[in-house]
Amino acid sequence: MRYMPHTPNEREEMLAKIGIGSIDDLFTDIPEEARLGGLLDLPLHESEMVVEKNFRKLAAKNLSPYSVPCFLGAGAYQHHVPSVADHIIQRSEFLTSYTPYQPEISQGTLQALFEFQTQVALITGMEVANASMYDGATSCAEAVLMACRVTRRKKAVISGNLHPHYRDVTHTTLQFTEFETIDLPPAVTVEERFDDYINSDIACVVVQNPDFFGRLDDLTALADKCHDAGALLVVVVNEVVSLGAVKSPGEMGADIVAGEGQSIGVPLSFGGPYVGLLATRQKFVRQMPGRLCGQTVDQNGKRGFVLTLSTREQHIRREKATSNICTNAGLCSLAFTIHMSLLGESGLTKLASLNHSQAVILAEKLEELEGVELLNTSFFNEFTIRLPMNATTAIEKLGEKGILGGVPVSRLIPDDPDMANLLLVAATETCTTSDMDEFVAALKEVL
Amino acid sequence: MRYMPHTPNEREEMLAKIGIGSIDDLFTDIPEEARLGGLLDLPLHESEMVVEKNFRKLAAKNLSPYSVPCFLGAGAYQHHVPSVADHIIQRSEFLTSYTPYQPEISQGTLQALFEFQTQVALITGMEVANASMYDGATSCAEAVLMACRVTRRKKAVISGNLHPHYRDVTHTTLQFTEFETIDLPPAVTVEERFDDYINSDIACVVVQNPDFFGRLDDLTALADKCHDAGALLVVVVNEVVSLGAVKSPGEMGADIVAGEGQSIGVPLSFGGPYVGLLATRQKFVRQMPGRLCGQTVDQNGKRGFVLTLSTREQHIRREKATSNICTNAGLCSLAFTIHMSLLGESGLTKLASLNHSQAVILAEKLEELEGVELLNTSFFNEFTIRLPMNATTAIEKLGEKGILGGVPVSRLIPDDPDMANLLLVAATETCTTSDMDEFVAALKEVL
Amino acid sequence: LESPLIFEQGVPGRVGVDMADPEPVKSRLGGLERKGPIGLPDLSEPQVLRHFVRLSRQNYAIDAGFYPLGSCTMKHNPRINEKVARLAGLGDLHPMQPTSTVQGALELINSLAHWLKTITGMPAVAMSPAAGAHGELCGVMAIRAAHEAKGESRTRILVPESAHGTNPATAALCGYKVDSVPARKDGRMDMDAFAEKLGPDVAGVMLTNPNTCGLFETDVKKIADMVHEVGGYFYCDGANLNAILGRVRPGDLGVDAMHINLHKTFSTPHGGGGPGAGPVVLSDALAPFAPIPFVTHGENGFDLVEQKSGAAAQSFGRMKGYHGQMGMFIRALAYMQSHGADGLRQIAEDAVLNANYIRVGLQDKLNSPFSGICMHEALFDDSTLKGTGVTTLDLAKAMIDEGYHPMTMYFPLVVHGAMLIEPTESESRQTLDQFIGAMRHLLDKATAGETEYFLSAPLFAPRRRLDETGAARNPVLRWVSPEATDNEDASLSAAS
Amino acid sequence: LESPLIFEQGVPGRVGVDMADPEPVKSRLGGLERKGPIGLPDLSEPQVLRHFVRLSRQNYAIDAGFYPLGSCTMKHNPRINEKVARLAGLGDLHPMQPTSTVQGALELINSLAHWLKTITGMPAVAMSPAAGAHGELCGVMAIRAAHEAKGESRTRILVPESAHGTNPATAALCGYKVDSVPARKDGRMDMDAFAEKLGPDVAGVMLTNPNTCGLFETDVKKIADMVHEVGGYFYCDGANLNAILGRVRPGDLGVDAMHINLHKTFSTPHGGGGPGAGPVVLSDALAPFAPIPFVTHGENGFDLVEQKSGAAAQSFGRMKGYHGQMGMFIRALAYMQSHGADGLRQIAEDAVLNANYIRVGLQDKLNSPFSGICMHEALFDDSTLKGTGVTTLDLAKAMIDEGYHPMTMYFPLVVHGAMLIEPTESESRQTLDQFIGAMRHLLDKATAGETEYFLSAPLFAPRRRLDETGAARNPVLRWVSPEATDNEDASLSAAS
Repeated sequence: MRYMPHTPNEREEMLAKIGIGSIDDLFTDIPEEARLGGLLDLPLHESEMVVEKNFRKLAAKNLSPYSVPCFLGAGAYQHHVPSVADHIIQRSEFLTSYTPYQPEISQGTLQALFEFQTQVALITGMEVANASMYDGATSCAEAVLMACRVTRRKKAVISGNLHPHYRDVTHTTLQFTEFETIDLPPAVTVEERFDDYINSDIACVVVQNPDFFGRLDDLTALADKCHDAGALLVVVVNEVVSLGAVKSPGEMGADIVAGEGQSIGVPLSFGGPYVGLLATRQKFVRQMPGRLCGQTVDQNGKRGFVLTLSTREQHIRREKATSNICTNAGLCSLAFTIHMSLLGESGLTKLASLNHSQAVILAEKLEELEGVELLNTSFFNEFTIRLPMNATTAIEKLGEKGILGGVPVSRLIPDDPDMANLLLVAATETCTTSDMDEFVAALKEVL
Repeated sequence: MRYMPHTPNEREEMLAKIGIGSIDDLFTDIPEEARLGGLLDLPLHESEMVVEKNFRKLAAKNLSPYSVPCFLGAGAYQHHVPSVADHIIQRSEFLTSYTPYQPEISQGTLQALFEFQTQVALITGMEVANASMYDGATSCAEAVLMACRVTRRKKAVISGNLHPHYRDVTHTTLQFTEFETIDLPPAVTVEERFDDYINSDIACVVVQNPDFFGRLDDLTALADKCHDAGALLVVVVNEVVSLGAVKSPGEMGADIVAGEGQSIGVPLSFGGPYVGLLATRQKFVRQMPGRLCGQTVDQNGKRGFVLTLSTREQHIRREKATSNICTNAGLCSLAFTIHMSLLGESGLTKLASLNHSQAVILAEKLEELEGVELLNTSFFNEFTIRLPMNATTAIEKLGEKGILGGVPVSRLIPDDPDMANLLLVAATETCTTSDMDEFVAALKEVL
Repeated sequence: LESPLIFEQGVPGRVGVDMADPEPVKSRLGGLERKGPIGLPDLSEPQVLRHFVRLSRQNYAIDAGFYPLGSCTMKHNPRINEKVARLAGLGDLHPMQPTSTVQGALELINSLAHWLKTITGMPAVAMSPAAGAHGELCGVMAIRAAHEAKGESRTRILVPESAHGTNPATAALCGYKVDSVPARKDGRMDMDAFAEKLGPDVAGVMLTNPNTCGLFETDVKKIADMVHEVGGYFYCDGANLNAILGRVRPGDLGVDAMHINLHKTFSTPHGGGGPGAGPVVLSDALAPFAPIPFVTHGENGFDLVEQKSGAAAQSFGRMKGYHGQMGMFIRALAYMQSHGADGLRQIAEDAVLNANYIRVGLQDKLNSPFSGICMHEALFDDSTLKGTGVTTLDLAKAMIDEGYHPMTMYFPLVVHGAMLIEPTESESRQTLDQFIGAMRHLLDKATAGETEYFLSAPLFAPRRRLDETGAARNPVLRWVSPEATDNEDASLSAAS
Repeated sequence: LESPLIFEQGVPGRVGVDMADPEPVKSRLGGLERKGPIGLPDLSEPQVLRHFVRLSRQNYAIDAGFYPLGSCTMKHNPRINEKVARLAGLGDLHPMQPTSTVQGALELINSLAHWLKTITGMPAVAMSPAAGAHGELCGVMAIRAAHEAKGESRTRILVPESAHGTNPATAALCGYKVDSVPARKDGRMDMDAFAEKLGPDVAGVMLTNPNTCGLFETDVKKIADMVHEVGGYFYCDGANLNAILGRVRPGDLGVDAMHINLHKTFSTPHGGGGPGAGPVVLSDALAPFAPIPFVTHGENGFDLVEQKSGAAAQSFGRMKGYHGQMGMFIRALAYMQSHGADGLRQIAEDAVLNANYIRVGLQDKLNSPFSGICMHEALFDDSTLKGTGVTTLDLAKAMIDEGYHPMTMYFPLVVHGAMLIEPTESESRQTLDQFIGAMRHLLDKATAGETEYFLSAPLFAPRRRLDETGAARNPVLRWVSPEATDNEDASLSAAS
């Protein structure tokens, strides 16, 4: 077998050196009645050629969104990932290296993490960021836990327009702790009113911007209210490209930003792995979960980087741990860093502007369709429309025409009749004018 | 533009430092009437995303042989290239490095070339090999030139069963030199007789094994005859996998082996780039064209490698050059070396055995078809069949059924009515039983 | 060839990505336009490429050398896995496509689930956890959900003192108090102490097996029976599954939940720290409480259960966005198919063989705190170094100069100056011999009194030893523009 | 982290590629079965991967640093080109597929041909040459074929003394005698000498323009007119096309044939020495003699002319197997599309700007043998080093320790101790500034008498200076098993 270096002969020689007679002698600690005699009931090893064929067959059973007009969003966005990003993350030294616990031989990973932290802090308008979380939803949950620790309070107010997965993951994470949530209902066309819920018991308010339905809001007043009550404002961003065009959460007074970084550098990959962002103010850094990379010097005084403040982490203070997060999204955060470095200031702002203009053009086209209602007063690259029919049905019919026409809201918010006809539609730089025209024409036929 | 680092501002500053006023001042040496005023009549620069889409569109207009049953050969063979080979040749340090003229910082390329030379020498049964040629056909032509230099004779006898491209390239290369060829006609079903042509005027005899029609021959007697007449035997091998199962040219007495290495590590790529192999006896090494890598030591006595014997090369002795070859097939020879290293002795022999058994199984199935005649008495993984109809017509019809059913001999040897119905059929490890069955069933329908 | 920070290389106006100019439209940003600059540097593509290539060359990696790293299973990462993960139609699927357009993807997840269940002999698997620790959380949450469904509220979880650090943290997040069980002299859990601590308030036991001393817990079935007897569940930390693949199925040992590190046992690349994936196999008792989403198979093909209702009515909830770490699933399944039932068993055999080969190769130079055959990793203590002035850490740093990644140090905590070495099955005997030779050479040096050599190591690394204390005392966690003048920013860059 | 030869690492019985067992069949090898072993080493996949990763790290590369390498245009190699070259349906096509199944491939070749013709202002292009030298051969063969078609047999080709080394070699292969034309003091060809040498026996002139001194041949149109007047053809070596892209079209200068190095001007990766591609643009006079095959476009789409008949009746023949370096075509076309008409012109402008920036940055430390503006490369001589005991070679080796690839040395031959520096357009001003600084530092060191420093350079490379003389005197060109005992093999390994 190609991955295993030993020949039968070598195994014999090694057993002899160890001083035992057979491989079985290595496994005598396993209770005899549990030892497997034969092989597992699974196929035998396959050649690389056959494995590749197997996966090509599976791939052929899916519809690649890059091969058809695609307007899917709802927290995961189709963007062009520069080839340099994917090339670099496949370099052996990044792909197959271990967590940088030995900084002398891990400066590549560490410096990239330091650059990641800085980029995330800059785009979110925060002071510091950690070295990534699993994804946006887990990052949101960790932000709430963190806010509870910071404020020593136990309740979090959750916007009804937070991505439902983020809300659900927060619920799951908190369910066996002393912390709890107050959940507002979705507010698609009306403004959300938090005032009644903000008081001195509240650890934080969690809002998303642009929200799940695509709407943008100025959160400055909300931030002030939170701060007046001694609570934190947690802002969730799951389309980070928006930060190239939109006021940053930091500018609006956010205390913690929990984000999904997939849009920058990370392929859609059916939902994972993605890269969770978590940024906050310097003063909260010791309550922040996850890894942190810090700058220092070596014995010769040369600048270098190390993992730091790890006393916060699980592997030191165990049951007082701030989180159980261990492995994070290293390679995805590297891809993010590379893509963001390629974009830079001028690229990110242009990309954001391009995404917005694409969405505006599409919205204008859709608004013209009879029976289609645009529900957003503001949006970045995604918005919600109301169809004169069930959105899931419409999407299925569009799918038959080879168009991925958006995400029915009811897939994420089921059992709410008001949501049945709502459709989330996103447009990014990957959409062409003809994609949009095809979509609009097909939707017209379907309605 | 993404590849260009200068901003307009920087350009101004640089011009100022140079002491000129404008970019145009850099180009004043160009005759004024020839200077282009405007832009070339070509599209403007495109984003990476658009470029990728353009090529996907082009790709979609082709039929990938890996997506259908494919039995094409005729000097280029479909094999599985291990992912490790492609991964390594994409590593920056191999992909974007220069020719190893500075050995201190090129040991990676040089050691790999030394390993390549050794592998080629071993599989061909020769003593030394060079660091690659453009492809098998040019390698064949260079072998003939080399034989003329070695023997100081001017005539080469060319087998009629040499791949026609190899013969044509040899003709082209020799046409303006003092050397000439004696060309034998194709001999599909009869044995080729060289005796009448071998005499003291002859520099070499060029034969291919397996030959263009797939047949294998023991060349030992021919080698003896050549040597008796003071001529060299040049053996062409364009399916190197065969060397894992078949007696090597060296064992049969060859003096020069010219080969095509594509089968090992190099993708089909519509015919290029490939990797030409050239191996010979130690005593002829100073007449061998192309680059050579040799072992030496550095100032500290450490083993290292350098390009060597370059006095043979064009860039030193100019008009007395042995060849004008300069750039060779570096990256393809690296891919060859990696794939061959993965295979090793046990892998290459098994791969050869597998190819042969696949071909035998297919031949047996085809032989059973009415009107189909197998013309080979021996073969490795490719053979010639005679159809009861025009082979080109048959292939077109098979193509419509999504089967790449072989190469009509008439595509390479036109204008010969005897060849019109002949079809070259190859089977490698990539063919499955169901591929073969589909092919045979479809051919039955077509006939 | 070093590279300064990317922020130190920008010139405004460059760009590394071309794109079309946006068409002029009326802004719908609702007045929320960003006003000031972000502060990102502008670079061209070649600059960015060279920067990260240079950075990469500061890293050690499996592809470049041996990681004798205990408890982390750093083994060969096949490239075919990377290739298939990038196939059009696999790597580029959107998670919210209609399920009718992703039947191949759901089939793939289902197929991987089948392999995982078969390998472990367990009836169910939760696919969505994103990493080992996340998987632990999943397992312990399922335990808690199961107890709550029975109306029970238990408070304690038993954990051996040699446990992975994540175990207690996980228990804490689920509201359990951790009760630590001491080890016996032979490195296994003390059964008497365990029995003593068991009781009706015990929610379960978290056991790593093979344990972090590299030993198989011989009493594992008894442990399972005992915890079941008091109504608790048996969580098995699967970090060391590599050692027993195809040799024993956790399901046959009475395990109720076990996470599987796809990035350890099934070799999805470590990537300098993730991403990972930590599916959790579950017993029949815990299966109903598995997190959403999961894949089902019916007449109309594959489907996804994404809400806590119907088949998922008892689910303890959702652990992450979408459907799990698909990119890791692809790689792990490719790895499994490449090995097959025969190869998986061979993995365990060779991994254990290699560990014992190292154990025997070093046993006259280093003390093994526990005698006899080990599983996939060999554990040593620092008694050889006693009095030399050389610590385990110093020895580890000297290994860097020999061309190796250091072994795992000071873990498990139960052993003084622990050194834990897991060679894995993908290293050749030649590599092991060279490594053993290098270690013996270093140990001889240490005992010969060449202390200075160790204190100054590493010499041949991109950096000498780094000031970690200083980094923690005065944390500089981001770059700040030297032009930044306001106080807040200045404080951030205090130490730069 | 070095790696011994792959042959020194094998253990018989390992394998790095899995495959199905062959079905037992009756051999049809005609009794030609191989009997003895081949002698290849057996390794596992991880061993092979690590071996080549380690080897790679002994290499310098553009991705890692700057190549100030004259005459070779080592610039940024975009990764998108690598990606599209590997697309299914492009990278995996068989050359002998029916043309109806490769219409996209033929369209691609046709499209690249259109770009090349437009860029050069020439009416035709031969796509198949595999490299620059191969392209030269193509061009000169076309010239000879054209003369022969007119029944003329000419014997001489004029070549300036600063020509690339391949020029004379190429002429010789076409049966021409090379007649060298001296250079003027300003680095251009001496027009008087040229006029004198012209005559009815001159087949043509081979000129590099911009020439190898980095200068544009200002009299180029006159040269073309003069050679045409005597019935000869004008071959232009296109190695330096990078400098004039979009600024001047060779067709407007009277060129009859010019090869284009796709691996220089259009950035297909150098790959440690190939593969390249050297398409040749041709004037109307030479076009009928172009080599086969070529792509045509008609009512039924694209087709291939593969034989010397019909449209190719006058073709001088076939230069390589199949249809040219498709893999390189894909990359070059992607590169061209990425730049467009605007970007191509910018390439030339920035390349020349960068060269002059270096020229000016070093002009007070190094002597430029020819004054004034240069094109894409700056040429210096070694007069600064006179009397220091430091040679151009020593200086070059010291550059390695500064993190740079050495410049091109001792070429062109017309300048004593020549140093030729071509920065290309893809290097940033910062890189140029750093490079200029490093060079000034070294030159100061040299003139200050620190000779020893240079003689011992490089110190920080994987190897110190290597014994090239010894390598040539006693060539060891392959590994030989130490067990090999017969004399012949022993002689091969004499120096090992």
